[in-house]
Amino acid sequence: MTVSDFDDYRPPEPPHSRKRDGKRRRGGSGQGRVEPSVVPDVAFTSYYGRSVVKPPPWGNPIAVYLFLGGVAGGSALLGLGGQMTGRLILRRNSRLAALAATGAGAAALVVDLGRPERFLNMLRTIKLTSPMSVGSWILAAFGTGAGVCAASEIDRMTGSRLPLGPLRRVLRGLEGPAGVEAAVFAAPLSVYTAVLLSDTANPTWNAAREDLPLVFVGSASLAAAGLAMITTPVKEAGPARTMALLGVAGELIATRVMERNMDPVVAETLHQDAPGRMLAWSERLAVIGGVGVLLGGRHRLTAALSGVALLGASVLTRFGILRAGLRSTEDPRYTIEPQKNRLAARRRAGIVHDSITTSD
Amino acid sequence: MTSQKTRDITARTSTADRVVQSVCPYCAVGCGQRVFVKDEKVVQIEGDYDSPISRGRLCPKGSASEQLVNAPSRQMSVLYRAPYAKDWQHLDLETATDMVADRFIEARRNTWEDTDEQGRALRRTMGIAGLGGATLDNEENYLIKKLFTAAGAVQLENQARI
Amino acid sequence: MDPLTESPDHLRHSGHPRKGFFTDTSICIGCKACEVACKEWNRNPVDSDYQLLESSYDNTGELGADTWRHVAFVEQGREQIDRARESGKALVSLGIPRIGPPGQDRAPDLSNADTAPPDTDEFRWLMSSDVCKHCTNAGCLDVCPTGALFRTEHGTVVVQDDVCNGCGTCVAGCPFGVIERRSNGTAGPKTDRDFTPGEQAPTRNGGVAQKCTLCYDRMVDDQTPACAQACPTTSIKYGERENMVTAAKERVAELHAQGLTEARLYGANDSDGVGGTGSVFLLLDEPEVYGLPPDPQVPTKDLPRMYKRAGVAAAGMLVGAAAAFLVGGRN
Amino acid sequence: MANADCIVIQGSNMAECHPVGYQWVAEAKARGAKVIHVDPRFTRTSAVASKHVPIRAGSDIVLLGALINYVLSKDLWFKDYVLAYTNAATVVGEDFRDTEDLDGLFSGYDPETGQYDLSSWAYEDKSAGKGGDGGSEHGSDTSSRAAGDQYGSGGPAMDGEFVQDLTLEHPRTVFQILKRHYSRYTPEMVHEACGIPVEDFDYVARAITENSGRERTTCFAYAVGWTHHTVGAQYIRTAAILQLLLGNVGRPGGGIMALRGHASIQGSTDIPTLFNLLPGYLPMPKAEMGSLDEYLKEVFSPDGKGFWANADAYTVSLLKAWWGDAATEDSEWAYQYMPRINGPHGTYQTVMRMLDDEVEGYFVFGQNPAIGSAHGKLQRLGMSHLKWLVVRDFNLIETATWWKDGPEIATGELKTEDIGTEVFFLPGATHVEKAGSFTQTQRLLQWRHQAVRPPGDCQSELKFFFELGKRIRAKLADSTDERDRPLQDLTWDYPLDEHDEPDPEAVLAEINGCHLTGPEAGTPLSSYTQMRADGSTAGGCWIYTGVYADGVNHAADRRPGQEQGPVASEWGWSWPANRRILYNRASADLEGKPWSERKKYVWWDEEQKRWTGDDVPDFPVDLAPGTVPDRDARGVAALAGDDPFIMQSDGKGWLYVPKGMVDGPLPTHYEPQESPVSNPLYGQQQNPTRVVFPREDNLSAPSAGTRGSDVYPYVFTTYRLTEHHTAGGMSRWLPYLSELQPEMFCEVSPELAAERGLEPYGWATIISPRSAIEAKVLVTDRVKPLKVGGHTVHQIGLPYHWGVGQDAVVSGDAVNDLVGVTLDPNVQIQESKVGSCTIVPGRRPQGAELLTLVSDYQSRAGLTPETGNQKLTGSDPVSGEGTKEEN
Repeated sequence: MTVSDFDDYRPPEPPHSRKRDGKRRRGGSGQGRVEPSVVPDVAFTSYYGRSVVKPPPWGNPIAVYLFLGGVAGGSALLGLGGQMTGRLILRRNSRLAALAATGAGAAALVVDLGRPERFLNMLRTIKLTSPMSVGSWILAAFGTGAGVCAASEIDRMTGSRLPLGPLRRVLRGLEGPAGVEAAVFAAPLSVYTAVLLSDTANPTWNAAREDLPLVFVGSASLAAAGLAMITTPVKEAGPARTMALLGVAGELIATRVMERNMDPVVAETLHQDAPGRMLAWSERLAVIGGVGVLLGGRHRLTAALSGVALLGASVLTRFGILRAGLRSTEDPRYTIEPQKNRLAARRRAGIVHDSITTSD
Repeated sequence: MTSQKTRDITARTSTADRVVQSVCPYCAVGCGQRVFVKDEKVVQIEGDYDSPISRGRLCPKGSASEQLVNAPSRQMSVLYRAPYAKDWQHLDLETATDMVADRFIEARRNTWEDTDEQGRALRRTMGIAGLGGATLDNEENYLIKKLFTAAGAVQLENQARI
Repeated sequence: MDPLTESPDHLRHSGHPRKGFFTDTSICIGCKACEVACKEWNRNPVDSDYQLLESSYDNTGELGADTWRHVAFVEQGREQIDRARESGKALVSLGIPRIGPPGQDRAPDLSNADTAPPDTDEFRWLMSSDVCKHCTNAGCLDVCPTGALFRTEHGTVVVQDDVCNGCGTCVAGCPFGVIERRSNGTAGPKTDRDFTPGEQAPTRNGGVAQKCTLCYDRMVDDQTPACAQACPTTSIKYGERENMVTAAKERVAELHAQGLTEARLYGANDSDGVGGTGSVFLLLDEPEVYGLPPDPQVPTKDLPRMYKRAGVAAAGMLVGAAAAFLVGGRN
Repeated sequence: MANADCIVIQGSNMAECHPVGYQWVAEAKARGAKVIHVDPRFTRTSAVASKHVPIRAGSDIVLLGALINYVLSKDLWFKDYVLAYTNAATVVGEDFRDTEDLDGLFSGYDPETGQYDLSSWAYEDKSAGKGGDGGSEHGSDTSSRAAGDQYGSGGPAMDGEFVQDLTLEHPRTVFQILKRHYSRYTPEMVHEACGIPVEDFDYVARAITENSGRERTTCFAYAVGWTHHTVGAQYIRTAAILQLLLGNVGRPGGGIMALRGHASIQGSTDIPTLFNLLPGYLPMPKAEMGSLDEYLKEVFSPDGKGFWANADAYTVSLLKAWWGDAATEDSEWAYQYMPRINGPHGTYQTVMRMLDDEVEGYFVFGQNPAIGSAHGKLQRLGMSHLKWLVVRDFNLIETATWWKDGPEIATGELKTEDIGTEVFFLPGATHVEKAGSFTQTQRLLQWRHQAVRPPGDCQSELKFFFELGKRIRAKLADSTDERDRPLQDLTWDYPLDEHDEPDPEAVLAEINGCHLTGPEAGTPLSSYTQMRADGSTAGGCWIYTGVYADGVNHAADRRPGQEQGPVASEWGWSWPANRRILYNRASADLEGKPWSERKKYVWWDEEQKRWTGDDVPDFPVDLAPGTVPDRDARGVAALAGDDPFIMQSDGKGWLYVPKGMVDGPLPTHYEPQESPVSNPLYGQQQNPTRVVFPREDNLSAPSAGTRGSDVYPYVFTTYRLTEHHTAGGMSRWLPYLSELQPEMFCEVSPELAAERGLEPYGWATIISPRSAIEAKVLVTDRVKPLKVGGHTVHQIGLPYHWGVGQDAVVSGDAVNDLVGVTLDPNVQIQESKVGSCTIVPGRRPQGAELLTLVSDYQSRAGLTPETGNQKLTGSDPVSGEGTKEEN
């Protein structure tokens, strides 16, 4: 912009807030970022390149929550498996992992609220139309079971030194049913976040609505399994290894299916910039983890390293999906083009009664 | 499921202590305004439906009238800059008014013109000038014109010529 | 209509007719009185770093937490005017549905209408005041987990500031990009005193989702929303939604009769993706020109299907876990 | 306006500047009226008009003159109306020479003084058989230059009886003179001078003529786009001629509507804070008016027709109101207490006097001259020469802070520690913190009630000036100096309320006036017709008499509009006598019948023998149509039943102005002070009587064809935005308004941007002969390069709301720094709507380098104080002289 010698006399312009940068953008994205010409380009039909839909105010804590929710759900399933098959270390570690992940995840969720002190309002009502409401109840229900299980494990680990008194017997008695209860809510906990993302006007997430649940359960499974492979000796980690492999396979396949089912324009957002790189690395790590499990799953160190890779893959999946969605709102093209296309397609098919634009 | 606060919601135009009819201070269309006062504060200014001039409507400036009255940067105390001073100082209103009166009288004495070069009566001072009035009330302009004329200060002007 | 989401007959009726806006952009003079009147009434903070936004005379950019009325400015030349005419004509020839008795529902045939009315210049400057649509099927309301967003007795959609915990789901749920969470970081001294000369008014409701309430507080006292009351040219009209739709239809027919085929309605169709909007617009070009989505859909429309897919996935996970123990248990 | 069938908005950006007033235009348009916007830029008004016609700034008279020519040559004028109600048939004296004869000058021009002797413009007098005089003594008198409104709202006195030719064939009838005067104002000339294509001209011409006549009316609306020129008053005159010819004056949906920018700018001319006027458009006494008799003789002619003939009663009542018992018949009603003027003492002259250290003190109330007056730098430098300055405002406006953060501090021209000016900032009360009346643009007084008390030290002007007067009077109470008598004897005892605030209603009552003697002593006057010249009445402003009739504040009348008819006469009070349309007698024909059913407004009721209708008739209510006054009658009694223009001394609408305008009896196109175009009509480039200030600090750009004109090749025009208010004192401090238009910008066409390498939304520096400012660049098709006289004229649009300072929410360079001071000779208004400049990309230099940049361009153009300031530029400047000798 400096075109005059005198520009140097001026103090630098104050930095703009992120939001204003968003507002400030102009030019057509139909042709990509065009260099400003003398006449502002208005050929692309958007309003100065501004977004049509807004990104939700969801930062990294939400991605962390997506990840931890999956870890918690998968871990609870491993815990129940351990409980039922007598793998006590797996049970203990998974139960602890489930609670820790739930707790940390809930904390991440609360941190990201605009008014964290009102987090309990999440349970003010039950609304089936709101995946966030449904999810909050799932989380609460899951957390209860996972909490009981973990408390019992901690008590055992400390040699029954927790000052529980007569409650210890209750705890022990509830432990088994609680493990089942948690496991009942485990899969919903892992999957509801996919609905939460998809049940929005967000171009990427909404376009991914058919298959995002599958991606998320895959990611949850491989993450929880990966964690178990780190924490649990190979002897007891057999089911975790299998689950990891199923998870990897599930996620890789689901991701591809998801992309194929998405609007091709919107699908671009899964490959662009940082989110695109994250998702690409997520896939690589998942493959590396899977191969690691297959080839060296019985080797403690390899298993642990594979576990780390899988956890990394899951983290990157969650961050990647979240950020791809946030990014997709920045460019109005991802909102406008698919909508125009589907409107035109419906009209071609003779469906003309449902347009928001009418001639009379 | 609504909260108590939601159920109790009401417009502050309804709970105002009084509503005063006024006229927009910006341009010369003369749109009617209603000024809502609560606890001796102006809590809302909006268009007056009854006005045949404006029928309740206001432009952005008129709509911002409340902010004009309650402007965050509004100055509410007298400021005085002494000759050659680098900054303002505070002064009480009484003193300031008195100082202005003294200066008015002195300038009038210093620059009095009784007659022109042909001996015709002028009876005036060209040492005092005034500018303003287009945003003032008729009654205010009247007093200003009256005082200036009686004092012989003829250089009084306003936005009508700008 | 999906039972999960709202539909007109699910609106809570309490003797109040549904209220709405009709924004006729053909008579908007772009004065922004609506923006200011809205901010004054709702005590919304300034939404600006006081620099030009590089968008003609628009310096607020878009609707958001702090700007609940936003006036768009679009400068167009001959080519775009022609395109708008053509797309408007195409819309008519589609036989887009009209509500009302069948048979008389065909608009006058405009396919041969003069597309260049005599007075029109080679250039035009569109201005349009945007606002929350108060959808029949409102995405924000559907996805709100706390019940902070509710459907009022007037059929409008309003946030309860004291209930919302700022989870932000509604922001993602709105297909029009209207609702937004207000940031806490407004500069200026923090104070509770409002309406005091020389003092910065306090910023309320930080961290809470904010949008147009259609002046719910005024409406309960039978007063017109601030923007509609201020609007100098009655470009913004307020009233019973049914009357608004009727007025909109009459106006668009009038403009069509004058040869202005570019005129079209937005949100007047109860069969659209959001079940019709409470705020109806008359536009002079395609919606995206004004920053409006061309085919918005309430996300919850697909929610049953999403739950079903989630169920499949959850079942898959359970099966996978079971298999892991069955298969993995052996090795 | 809502009743108009066609509305021409020219010289005003009505939808932007008066959005709420625009609702009536919108309504008219919705009813099918055509709305035409003539403006250099495509604005928000153009966006909602039926048609936008781009025009070169400063060429409006060519367009309007061509429309007059169109109407006359195509015989489209409203014959019955014109013959009955205008001076078309009056014959002008044989000494008159038109601009057609003298290449742009009228007869009587004196190149020495740069002024006209008006005597040759007079009508032919019946008795004298030749050019009637009555004008000569005005014409030769220098202080009559002060202003046209010197003569009150109705024009100057006219004596005698004049020759008329109702066939209009006499070559010296006003009608024939008009025809000839505008004969070269053709569509082609419009194209050449204004850059308006012939088709567009045709469109406008057809629209206004097809929408005028018995059944239909056309309305014109203007604002400062017309007045801010060196021929500003004549812009309005041209429109008035056109409207009279079309029969659009005094009728519903007709007229010329002035759109004024300030809440009470009408009020501040009615009750003027203006140097040359007293309340009610009575002129300020001049040095040569040594006695009241001499004064009154100048103000009105006792032999003239109409209501101005009673000016003696108005004057004496004013003097009684001000000096009470001291105003006696023996003391000439205290006339000698009045100061005298002997030349123009307008605000720009005052600034020049400040620079010469002749002014000690300056009160500025509710205005921001450091930003809002032309040539901001002169304003600020002028203030630095004052001994003391009192600024009364809501916020610390630039006029209050220039001594520490003004642009001259930055350039080093001023140093804070060297400025000896004492500055008092006194906070003012807002409109809701005081009661009082505003007079809006259609002369309607509306009372504002007080809502709350002013906070802190804030005071109303009423309180402050009352208090100031009280103190001054107290300090002078014991003075024996004769010069202090006017202050000592001044009536200055207004009742106070519990907070010691003077009661504004008491002031309104004084303005309204009351009976002083007789049975009704003390009761308010109900009409100015009750005023007497014998000291039995007092009244501060005769045109406002009636606002307090029966002791009721009618300005506060508030019967809801929805309960009233369209005229809504019970909302507020409009002067004179609560009339809403002036001269509305003209809405009926000679017999008093409405011109048409569709446009009926005021008519003669044969049964009741009185005028009646929707409005208060602006005519003696029982003066029947067809009444012929006595030959010897004077004043109101001299009005005939067909003299609707009751304030004019002959009761007619003036197509030709024999007296009253100092720059010509007919409007003539002159180029602006600075123009890249040679006057295509005459050898005379600019208005030969314009007021120039040839000074080193007020240089002008050379006009087209002279040396250096290519240094400042572009035209800039200034304007306002909806979101701001004039110099920003009431908008740039409000966050809600500031965010809507945060930064100073300029509007340029894509073509100019390409030519100068301007980046959209980048910075540009605009350089005029006075200063250089920077602005963000809005490149837009809303500004079109115009083809004028074969070459392209680029115009640059500059909104003038911003200023350099530190206290406002938003600040920026002030456009008025670019503007020079050159004035219209009639009304002393500056030419700020158009000037010459150049534009370069990038920001302007800071500090002293700014001065270097400006002077670089000045020397490149070879500017001297004389540049552009020669009054005569015609081919044969002596011809004016020659005509004079013929007289």
